[in-house]
Amino acid sequence: MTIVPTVREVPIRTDMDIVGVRQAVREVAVSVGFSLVDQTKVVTAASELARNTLKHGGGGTAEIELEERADSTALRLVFRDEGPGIGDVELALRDGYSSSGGLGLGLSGARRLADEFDLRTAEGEGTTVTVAFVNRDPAAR
Amino acid sequence: MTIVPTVREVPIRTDMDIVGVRQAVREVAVSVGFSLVDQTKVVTAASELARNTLKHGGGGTAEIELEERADSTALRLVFRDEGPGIGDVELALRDGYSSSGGLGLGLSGARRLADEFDLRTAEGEGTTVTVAFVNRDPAAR
Amino acid sequence: MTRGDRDRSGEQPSLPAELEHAFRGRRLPARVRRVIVDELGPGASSSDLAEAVRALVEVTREQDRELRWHQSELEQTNAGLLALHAEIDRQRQRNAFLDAVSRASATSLDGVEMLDVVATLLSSREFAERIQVWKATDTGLLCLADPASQPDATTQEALRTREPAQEGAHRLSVPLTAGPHVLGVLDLHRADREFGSDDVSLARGIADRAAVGLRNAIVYEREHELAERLQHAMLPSLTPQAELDLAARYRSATRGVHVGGDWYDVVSRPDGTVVLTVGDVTGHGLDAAVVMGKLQNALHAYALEGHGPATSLRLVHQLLRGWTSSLFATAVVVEVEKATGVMRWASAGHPPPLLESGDGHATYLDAEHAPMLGINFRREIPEHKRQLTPGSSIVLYTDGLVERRTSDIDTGLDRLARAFTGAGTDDLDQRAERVLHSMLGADDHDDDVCLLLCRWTRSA
Amino acid sequence: MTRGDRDRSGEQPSLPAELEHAFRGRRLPARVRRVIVDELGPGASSSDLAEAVRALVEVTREQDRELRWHQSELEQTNAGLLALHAEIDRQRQRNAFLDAVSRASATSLDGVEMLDVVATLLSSREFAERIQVWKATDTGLLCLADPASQPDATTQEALRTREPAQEGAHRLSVPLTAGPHVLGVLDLHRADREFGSDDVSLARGIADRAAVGLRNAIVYEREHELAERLQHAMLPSLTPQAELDLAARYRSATRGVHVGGDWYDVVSRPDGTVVLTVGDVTGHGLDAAVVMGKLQNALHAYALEGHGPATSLRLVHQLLRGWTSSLFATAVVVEVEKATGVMRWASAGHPPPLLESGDGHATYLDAEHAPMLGINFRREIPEHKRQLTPGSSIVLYTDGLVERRTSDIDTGLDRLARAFTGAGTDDLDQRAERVLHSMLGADDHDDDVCLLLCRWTRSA
Ligand SMILES: [Mn+2]
Ligand SMILES: [Mn+2]
Ligand SMILES: [Mn+2]
Ligand SMILES: [Mn+2]
Repeated sequence: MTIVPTVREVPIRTDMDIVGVRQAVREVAVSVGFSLVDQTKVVTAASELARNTLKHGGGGTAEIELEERADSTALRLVFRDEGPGIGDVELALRDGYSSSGGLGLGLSGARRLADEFDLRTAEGEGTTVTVAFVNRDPAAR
Repeated sequence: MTIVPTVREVPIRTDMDIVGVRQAVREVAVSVGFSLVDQTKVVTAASELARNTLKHGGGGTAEIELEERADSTALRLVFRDEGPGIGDVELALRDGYSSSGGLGLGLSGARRLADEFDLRTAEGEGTTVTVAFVNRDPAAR
Repeated sequence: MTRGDRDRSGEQPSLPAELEHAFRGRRLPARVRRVIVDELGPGASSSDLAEAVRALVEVTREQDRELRWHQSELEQTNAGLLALHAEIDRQRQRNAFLDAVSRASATSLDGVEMLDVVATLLSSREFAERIQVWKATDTGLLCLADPASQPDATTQEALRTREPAQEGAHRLSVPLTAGPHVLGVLDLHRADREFGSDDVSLARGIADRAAVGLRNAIVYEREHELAERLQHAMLPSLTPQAELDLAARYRSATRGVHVGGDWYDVVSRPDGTVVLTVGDVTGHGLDAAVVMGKLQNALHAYALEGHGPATSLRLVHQLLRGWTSSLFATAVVVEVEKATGVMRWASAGHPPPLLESGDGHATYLDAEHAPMLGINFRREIPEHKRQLTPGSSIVLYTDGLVERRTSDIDTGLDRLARAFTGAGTDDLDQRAERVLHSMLGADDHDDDVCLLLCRWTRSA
Repeated sequence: MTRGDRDRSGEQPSLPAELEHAFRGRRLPARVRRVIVDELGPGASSSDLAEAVRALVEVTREQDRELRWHQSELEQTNAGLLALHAEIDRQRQRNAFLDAVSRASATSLDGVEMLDVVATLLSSREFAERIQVWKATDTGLLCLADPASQPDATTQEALRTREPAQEGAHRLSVPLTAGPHVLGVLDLHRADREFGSDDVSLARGIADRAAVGLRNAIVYEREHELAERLQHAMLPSLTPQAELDLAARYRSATRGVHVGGDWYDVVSRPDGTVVLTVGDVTGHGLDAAVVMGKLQNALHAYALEGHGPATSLRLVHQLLRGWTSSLFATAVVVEVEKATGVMRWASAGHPPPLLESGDGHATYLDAEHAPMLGINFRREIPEHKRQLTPGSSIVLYTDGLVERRTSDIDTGLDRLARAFTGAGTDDLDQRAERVLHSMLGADDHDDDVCLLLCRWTRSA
């Protein structure tokens, strides 16, 4: 098993914490060499998921982790809340963009951006969303 | 000749005016039915050009115009300053992204995003940048 | 209207209320709150300090507005980014789809097969529920899957205008164009979803790719057909004979290169004898066909010159031995004197002729024969003689008719004898058809098949 | 580290300084400034109001930091958006480039031509400065543009591994694979710029597209060659004759379908006469070739049977009239008695034979002849007779040899006579080559060409 150290944990309590999550995630993404396009992808997803944690989970935490893999580095973000949980997961993940062009949930957008996506939730038991972004080592490209 | 009414004129004096330009441009883009992707394109270009006007031109104005064409609507943005002008236009327009991946000038980025681009400048005589974004009428697509 | 704007409107709130707002969310000592209410509230003296605080509150209010603007911009930009990525994704899927269409269009140089793969792809990707492909021919549009059906007005419009044509929202026809030529029309039908402008442009992209594949298939087919018909031209057309009925059939292998090395030939000598030859050069393809042409012609010439079956075969064998080619051939030569019904024959490694007497009894003429032509042998080729009874039929054929991978040759020979005697007709052409049908059926056969029937009709 | 973070670090500044900072850029009454300095500055009494102002300043400071964070985020996101659009643009250009390669790969079913178009595209788009295409053959890799050159280790590696191979940063070899087959290798050379990982993956995409085109070209060429060689097989190979030298040449039209309707034939009768026939069915392509095959065979058979030139032509004419085909043919039949040198000939609309006497004098045998075969005529076909002098040569040919769009037929006939008499050799095969060379040169000719030379060597 690869050791996955938690680089940072950021609380999500107010609107302002969203920008805090963005900054923290951006710093870590820059530190492991993500391109500008990829940084923006990671930060955008983080921002959407943080807003989700705040709005639908009533606040929680964002953990930023790094995992060294064979030819790549994965940046993993774990968003946890102890809110009401998601009843209809399928509905929550439905893509608001490709179908109607209107505003969809940040959840489906984040899932599209991430290389890996995991959602654990149950009614009354809070929600944990994990996304990972993989940055291939330049040498291995 | 098509009449091109100036919808709004926004002064660019401080950092805060950049966000003001963004908002004004976004409102007009929404009002003529630009899609979310296109709105973001227009606003991003406006933001870069406003920053340019502020930083390299020492401030100026942004005019927002609308032009009705046969099958489309064009949103035109004119950024004017009375700064030192651009000496080496070619250098200023060089694409910082596609060549090195580093930060290029907003000018080349805005040119890429816009459907039409015009740059008038001379050393000591200020700079006027005009960009237009065309929104085809849904019926004509 | 943004939240910042909303703040600007309405009545100016009291200073304590504004301060309260600015402090919202922050723990503030109770006495500080009191000071605010007491010293800055309504009725309090308007000190310079209060003025300073008021200015300060103005600052926080402005900052607050700016902050909200930024928040809003960031949110909007985020949404725009998500939408852009969704758009990129859609574009990527579209490109991948078109790539798949390109690959499907290059799967085969058989036009029908290729268009079938494309149509299956389109329906499996749910681009359309029902797909009909029309091929432009000299006489108009032809539906390959259903030759009886006729193109409707929309299909015709796409052909004529070279532009996509729509009939309602669920039916789209796109022309298949390659350069200046319209090769056909692709009809797309949907059950429920409508064809939007994006779908029409995607359909154009699909049609362009399919048309490239179709053009290649057409060019190939034209050339391929040419090769087949040329080979056909190398085989003789039978000229009607008095006292002798003749019928012949040639079927190329339905798999692989459609040019083979089998032949049949009939030579009429001025003296009233007729020579029948059937042969099979090993292998398929060009080399076999070329050798076949030469052997057939040589055998024809020797037979015409008057040589008997064994001598003709011997001469051809020597000819073949002299060539550098490493191909071999089996052949059978049968000579019939029309006046007497005397039959002479010789075989070099060829399956035995079938002889049906006038009374419907059939036997294989399985007499001694030489090895294959081209193999190193020096002994004489045995020649056999037999008196035909009036109404007798001779059946010559190549192994492709009787050999199957799934059964042994004896089974094949039995089947042939039964098929020929049980054909239920006296017409030789019909018998040939029926024999082919019962021996080959509709299945693919992987060897060429040659069949030559001859009946001596002279009554004794 | 962001600006917000920087604000947090360092010493706590004085309250007036902070207020000053918060008010920066705002016009503030002078007395308000004074109040701030006097009542809240160092040494001022710490009143509750000062505490409230301090809290308020804390708010503005915090807001300021948040504002800067947002500004920074917005800037970064903007930069990210620009970079994303640049990336999309690059991707779009890449796709457009690959589409252009696909189109170039479908331009032609002539492999050499097609690969040339692809190579030109690659160099015009500056993907590589020098491009070399290798085609896999049974004996190894062949460079079409330069058959003498040999593949190097990198090219061989790409062929063997079926993966891109690099030699340094300026040289890349990619295999051209279609399904399970490696059809060739594409060598790319750059002068200055290096091949990066993106370039390698783009080169793969290019090679995949070019390989599809190459595969189609190979399949087409195989089939096309087949048609040509089959037609060749329909023409006889000349068998050496005592007392008679023979040479023949056939050149397909270099434009259009490479199957024609010209033929030549030589028939040796047992009685020692030899019959030469040359003919030309109107048109080109399959139908002409099929009719050609039948006419040639029929004429062969009639000649062999012993019929003279006029009768043979008459019989073939009747045959052709009986077919449903609407094609016509010109033909000339020449009969030579090897023992006596007596020559008989007849022509049906064919260009006149050229006769060179043993002393090098050449004349066209422009005697009366019949209309084209197949045309409705009933009069007798005139037959002519002439005594050959020993060493005389007869030149038979089809119109493709002498007719040019740019000059009249007499000019062509004159040129042929000069070319034949001035060939400067007695060897008939060499004379045939030289005649073809001086009549056709290296130019394209748009009609098939047939040439049959015969010299009577018998000394009187
Ligand atoms: Mn065969
Ligand atoms: Mn066979
Ligand atoms: Mn011809
Ligand atoms: Mn001709």
